[in-house]
Amino acid sequence: MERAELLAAVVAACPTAAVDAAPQLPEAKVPREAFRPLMERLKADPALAFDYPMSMTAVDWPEAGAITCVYHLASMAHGHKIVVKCDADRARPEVPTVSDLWRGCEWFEREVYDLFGVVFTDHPDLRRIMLTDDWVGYPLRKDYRDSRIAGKPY
Amino acid sequence: MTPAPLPLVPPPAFRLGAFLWKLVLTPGAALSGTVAPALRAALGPHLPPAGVEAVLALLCFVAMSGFVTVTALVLTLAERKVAAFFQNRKGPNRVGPWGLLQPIADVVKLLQKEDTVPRAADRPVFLLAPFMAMAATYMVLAVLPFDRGLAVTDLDLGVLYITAVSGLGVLSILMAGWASANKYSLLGGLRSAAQIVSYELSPALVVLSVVLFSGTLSVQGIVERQAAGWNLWAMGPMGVVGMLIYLTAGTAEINRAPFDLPEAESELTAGYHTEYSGMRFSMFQLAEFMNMFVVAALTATLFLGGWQPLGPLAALHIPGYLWFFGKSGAMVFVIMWFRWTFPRVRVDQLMTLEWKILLPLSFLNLIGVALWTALGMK
Amino acid sequence: MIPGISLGQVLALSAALFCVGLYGVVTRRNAVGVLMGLELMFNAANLNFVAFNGYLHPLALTGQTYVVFTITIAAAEATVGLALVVSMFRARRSVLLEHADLLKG
Amino acid sequence: MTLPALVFYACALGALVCALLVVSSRNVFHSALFLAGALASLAVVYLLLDAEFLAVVQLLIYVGAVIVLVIFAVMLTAKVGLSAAPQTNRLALPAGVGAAGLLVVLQRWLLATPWAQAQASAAADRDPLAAGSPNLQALGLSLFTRYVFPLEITALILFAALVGAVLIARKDRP
Amino acid sequence: MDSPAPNRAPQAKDALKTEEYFINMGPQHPSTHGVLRLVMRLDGETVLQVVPHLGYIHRSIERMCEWDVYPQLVHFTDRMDYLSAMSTNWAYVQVVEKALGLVVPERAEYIRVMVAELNRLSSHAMWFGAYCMDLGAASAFFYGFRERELVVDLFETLCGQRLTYNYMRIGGVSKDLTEDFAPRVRDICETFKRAVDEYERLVSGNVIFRQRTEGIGILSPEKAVGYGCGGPVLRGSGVRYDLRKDDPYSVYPRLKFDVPVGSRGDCFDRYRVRLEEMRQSVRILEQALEQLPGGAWMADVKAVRPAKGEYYARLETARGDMGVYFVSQGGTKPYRMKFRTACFSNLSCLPEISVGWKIADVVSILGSLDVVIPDIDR
Amino acid sequence: MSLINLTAYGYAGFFFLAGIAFVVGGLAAAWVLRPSNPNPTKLDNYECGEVPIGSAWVQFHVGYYLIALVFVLFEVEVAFLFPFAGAFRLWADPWGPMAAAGVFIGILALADAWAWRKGALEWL
Repeated sequence: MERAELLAAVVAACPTAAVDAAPQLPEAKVPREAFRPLMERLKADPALAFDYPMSMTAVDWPEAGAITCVYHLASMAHGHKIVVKCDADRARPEVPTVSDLWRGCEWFEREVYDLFGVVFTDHPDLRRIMLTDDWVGYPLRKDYRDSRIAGKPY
Repeated sequence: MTPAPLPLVPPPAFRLGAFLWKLVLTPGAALSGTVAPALRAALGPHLPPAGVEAVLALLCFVAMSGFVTVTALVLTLAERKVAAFFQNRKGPNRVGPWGLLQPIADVVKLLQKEDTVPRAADRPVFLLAPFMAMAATYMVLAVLPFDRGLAVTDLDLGVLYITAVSGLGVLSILMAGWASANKYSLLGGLRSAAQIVSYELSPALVVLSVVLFSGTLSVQGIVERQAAGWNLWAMGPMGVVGMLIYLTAGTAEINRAPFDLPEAESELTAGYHTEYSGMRFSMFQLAEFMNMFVVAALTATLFLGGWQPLGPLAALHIPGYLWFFGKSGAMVFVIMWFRWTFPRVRVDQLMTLEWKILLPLSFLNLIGVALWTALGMK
Repeated sequence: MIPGISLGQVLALSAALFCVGLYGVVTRRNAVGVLMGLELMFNAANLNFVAFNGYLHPLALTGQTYVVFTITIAAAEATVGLALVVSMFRARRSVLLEHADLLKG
Repeated sequence: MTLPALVFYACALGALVCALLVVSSRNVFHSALFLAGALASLAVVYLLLDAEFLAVVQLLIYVGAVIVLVIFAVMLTAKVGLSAAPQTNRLALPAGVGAAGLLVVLQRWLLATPWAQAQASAAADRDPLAAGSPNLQALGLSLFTRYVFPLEITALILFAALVGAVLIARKDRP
Repeated sequence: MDSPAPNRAPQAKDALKTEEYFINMGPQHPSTHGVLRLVMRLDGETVLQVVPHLGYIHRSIERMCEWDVYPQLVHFTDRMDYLSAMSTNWAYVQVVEKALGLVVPERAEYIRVMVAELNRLSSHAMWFGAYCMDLGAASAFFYGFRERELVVDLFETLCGQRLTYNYMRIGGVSKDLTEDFAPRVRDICETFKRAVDEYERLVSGNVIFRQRTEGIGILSPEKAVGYGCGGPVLRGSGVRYDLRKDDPYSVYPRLKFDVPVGSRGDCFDRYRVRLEEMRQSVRILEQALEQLPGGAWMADVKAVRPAKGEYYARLETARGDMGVYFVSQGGTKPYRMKFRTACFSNLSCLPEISVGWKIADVVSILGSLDVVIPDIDR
Repeated sequence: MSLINLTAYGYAGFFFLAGIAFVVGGLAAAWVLRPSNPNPTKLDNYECGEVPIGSAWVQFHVGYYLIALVFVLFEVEVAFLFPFAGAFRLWADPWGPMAAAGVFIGILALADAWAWRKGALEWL
C-alpha cells in the first residue's frame, strides 16, 4: 500500500489520528484512547496486516510534558511500514499494552518501562528488564541524573 | 670428486631404538609370572607366610600406584594431544619437548590449588567421596591381566568381581553429588547414578556371553582361551556385536563423551564435581581416567585376546604386556576419538539407547552366544 | 569355615545384626529407615544360612543356593517397599510412619 | 589368632558399628551409606565362609544396586533427610531394651550350644553335582538343573515385584 | 505466559508431579555465551518455565549516544553485536546518511557489502563452532574458528581491528581496500565453499546431532513474526524474509543470491539456514568483487547536522533485523538514539519455545537462536 | 581349610585400602603445598554467580527412582545368569539348562516389555 493510501486507511480507522506522510516513514500520532483500537485494527485488517513489530521505543519530551511511545510496524505480506506514536503523560505515564498483539512488544515495552517509567496497562509481566529491580529512576529520561555519572559522561 | 661411501653404521636413532627395545624385552621376560614366586621363595625362610604376603601386597601397591600415576599422566597428555589432533591444533607444546612435561605442570598446579569445602556441604561425606571413587577404581585394577601371570591377583570370579566392583563407583558419585549441596552437583550425581547403573547391565550381559563361551570367569583364564583365536572372531558375529556393545556401554558407564551428561558443562557446569577443587577434584579426574583405561583394557582382554599375540605375529616374541598395552592403547584412542567427534546425547536419548536398544541387543547376543557355544561343543 | 572362629561366634554376629535391625525397624520414624532395618535383618538371616552351610555342610551348597534366592527376594522386597515409600510420600508429603494412616480412612 | 579370624573380627566389628549407625543416624542419607558399609563387611564374612559367589553377589546386588535404590528413595523424599528432628519414635527406649534383651538371650543360647560337637559331625555330604567344581560352577550346575522350578518362580516373583513397584511408584494421589 | 501446550515436547506426558525446583543458568555459565541468566523452573529435568534475566552488561549506549556528536558514535555500535560489528556499524551510518541525504560513493557501497558479507561469514562460522560446542561436540568449535580466522585477519589488515572494527564512516568507509584484499577474499571464498561442505559432512548427518536438533524448539512462522524475530531465526521458521531483498538497501539489488528458508522452525532448520547463508554470502562476495568500481571510498561530508526530524533505517546483520531510530533536533548530537537489535527480539521467544523440553534442549535452543549478549543489553 | 583361594581375594580387598591410601598420599602432598584462605563468598555454593534459590536438597523426580528400580531387578537376573554361564561348558547336554535359562530370561523379558509399555523406561 502506498503512503497516502495507508494513512487514509489509518484515518478511516481512527479519525482522531494526526497523520503525516512527509517524513521518512508514514506516521500517525494518536491520542491514548484511540491508540489500542487502532493498533488492533492495524494488526487485524487484512489490507493492512501489520504483523511484524519492527521496533518500539519512547522519546522523552520534558518541555511538552510527554513521553512519546513510538511503534515501528511492518507488514510481511504487503511490505509496507508505519510509525505509530502515542503520547503518555510524563507525570503519570500510562499506555495500553500491545504485547498481546505483537509478542515481541512484550520485551520492548518492558524496556521502555524500565528506562522511561511508562506503565503499560494490562502488560502480563511488567518488570524491569535491564536494570536491577531496586533501581531508582528512569535513566533514559532527560532529567535523570546519577551521582556516579553526573555532569561527566565519561 | 666422488663423495665418500656412507659408513655402514646404523643411524643413532636406530641404535637408540634397538637399545630401548632390549630394555623393554628384559623386564617383560622377568615379570611374566616369575616375580611373585621368586619373592615368595626368597622371603619364605625369613618371614611368616602372612609377612611374605604383606610384603608382596605392599610391593603391589607401590607398583600399582606408580602405574596409576604414570598412566594418568600419559593419558592426560594423550587426551590433549588426541584432542588437538582432531581439532587442527598442536596441543600442549611449551613445557618440555613437544609438551611432554605438561602433565607434570598440571599436577604441580593442582597440588597448589586451595581445597575448598562449601559451607552448606555435608562435610564428612563431601570429604570421603574421592576416596570411594579411587578405592573402587583400584579394586578393578587389581585383576587387570597385564601379561601371563602378571596381575595383582587372579580371582576365580574375576569378571563377576569386575562387574560388581565397578558398580561401587556410583556410590562415590552419589556421595559427591549429594554432599555438595549444589543443584548442579545433585542433578549431575543423580543423572550419573542413573546412567551408570543402567549402563552396567549390558556390559554385564556381554561379559556373561564371554564367560559362557570361555567356560571360565577368571580374567587370566579368558585370555588363555583366546590363544587359538580372539573372541572377536572366535565367537562369530556375536563377538563383533558384543565388543561394540561393550565399548559403547563402557564409554557410557565411565561418563565419557558423548555420554558425559553428568558433567555436561554446557548444562550443568561440571556435574557432581562442581564444588571440588584442587587435589580432591583431581582424584575424581584420575579415577575417571583410570576407569577409561580399565574399560579399554577390558575390551582388549575380553575380545582382543589381552596379552595374547595376534596369531602369525607370535613368532616375533613381542612380550605379552606390550600386546596388552598396545591393544588397550588402541581402545583408549577409540574412546578418545568418540569424545572428540560426537556431540553429547540428551539424557532421555541416553536412557533410550540403553534400555531399548543395547539391553535387548545384548540379551539376543547372549542367546546367540549360547547357541553358538552349544553347537560348537559337540 | 573360618579357622579360629566357631560357628557360635558367626551366629552371634548374625544375632546381633538381627537385633540391631529389629531395633531399627521398631524405632525408626522414617519409612526408608525402617526398610534399611529390614535389610539388616534379612542379611542376618542370610549370614545364618551361609554359616550353617559353611560349617556343617562345607561340601554342599544348599545353604548358599538358598541365599541366592533370599537375596533375590530381599531385592524384590526392597523395590516394592521403597516404591511404597515413594508413593506414600507423594500422598502425604511425608515419609514419617505416624503419618501413614492410610488404612485408618 | 589366624589372619582369617582377625579379618572376621574386624568385619564383624565393622558390620556391627555400621549397623548401629544405620539405626541411629539422624541423616537418612548417612544411614544408607552406613548400610552399604555393613553389607560390604558382610560380603567379606561370606567370603571367609567359602561363599565367594555370594560375597560378590552381595556387592553386586546389595551395595551396587539396592543401596542406589535406597539413596534414590532418600533423594526423592529428601526433605526428611535434612530434618533435625529425632529420627526415632517414642518406642526408642522400650525397643532398645527389648532388642538388647533379645540379644542377650540369643547370645546365651548360642554360646551354650555345643557347636564344636556339631562341627565335628559335619556332614561330608558332597553334592554330587558340584563334585570338583569351583563354587560358582557348582551353583550353576545345581540352580539350572535341580532348582529349575524355584528359579522360574523367582523370575515370576521378580516380574511381580517389578509390576507392583512400578505401579505403586507411579501412582498419583490415592 | 500463555498456554505452552502446542509446543510441549512429546516426552513430557503424564502427571508424575513432583516438587518443582529452580535452577539458575548463568550469569556465569558456559553455555549462555556471555552474561545472560536464565532461571529455569524444572520438574525433574523437564523445563516448565524459563525466565531470562538480562542487563548484566547494560552500558546504556543509547544514553551515551546523546552526549556525543554523530561521527563519534560509530564505535558504540561495534560493541553491540561484536561478532558482526561491520553490519552494526553500517546500520548506524546508514541511518545518518539517510537523514543527511548523503549519497555514498558506489565503491564505498561495494566495500560495505563485502565487509558485511565477510563478517556474516565469520559470524556464522563462529556460531557453527559455538553451537556444536553447546551440543558437546568440542572439536567442531575449532573448525569454525579456523575459517573465521581468515576473515578476522583480513579485517585486521583492512582496519587494524580484529573485533571492534569501527570501519564505517558517515559517507563511506575509513580506509580504502588494501592491495591484497581481492585475492584474499577470493581465497576466503574458496575456503568457505570447502569449509561449509566439510561442516555438512562432519555434523549435519551425525545421528546424535540430528537427534539433538531436529524437532527441538519449534518456532512457528506466526510466532517468529509476532516476536519480531529476524535473520536466520525468522527464516528457519520458513518465512522468506530477508531485508537485503525485501527492504533492499545499498547495492544488494544488483547482486544475485537466494534466501534459504527452513520448513519446520526447529533448531536444525536454523542451523541449515545459517550454513546455506554462508554459501550465499560467498556468492555475493564473488559478484561484488567482479562489480567493484574504482573511485572514491568516502563522500565529501561537510558537517553532520541532520535536519530536525526522526529517522529509522534497518538492515540485515548476521543475526537479523537491526534497526536504528534517532530523533534529531537539528544539532550535532542526536536527541534520542535507539538501537533495535536483532538478538533482543530473537531471544524474546526463548521462554515460549523452550517450555516442555529438557535442560539440555534449552542449551540447544538458546544456541540455535545465536544471541550475542551485549547486543541484547546494549 | 578353605576351598577358595582367600589370598587372591585378600589382594583384592587390600586394593580397596590401597586406593584410599593413594588418595591420602595425594591429599597429603597437596596439604603441604596448597594455600588456605577461605572467605564466606568462596565457601558459598556455586550457582553461576547468583545466590542459590532454595536448598539443593529438593525432592527429585520419580523417574530416577523408576530407572533404579528396573535396574535392581535386572541386576538380580544378571547375578542368576552368571552361574549359568560359568557352568555352561560343564554340561554334557546344555539344552535342558538352556531351556531353563531361556524361560528365566523370557519371563524377565516380558517384565521388561511390560515396563517399556508402561513407560517406566521413559526418562522423566
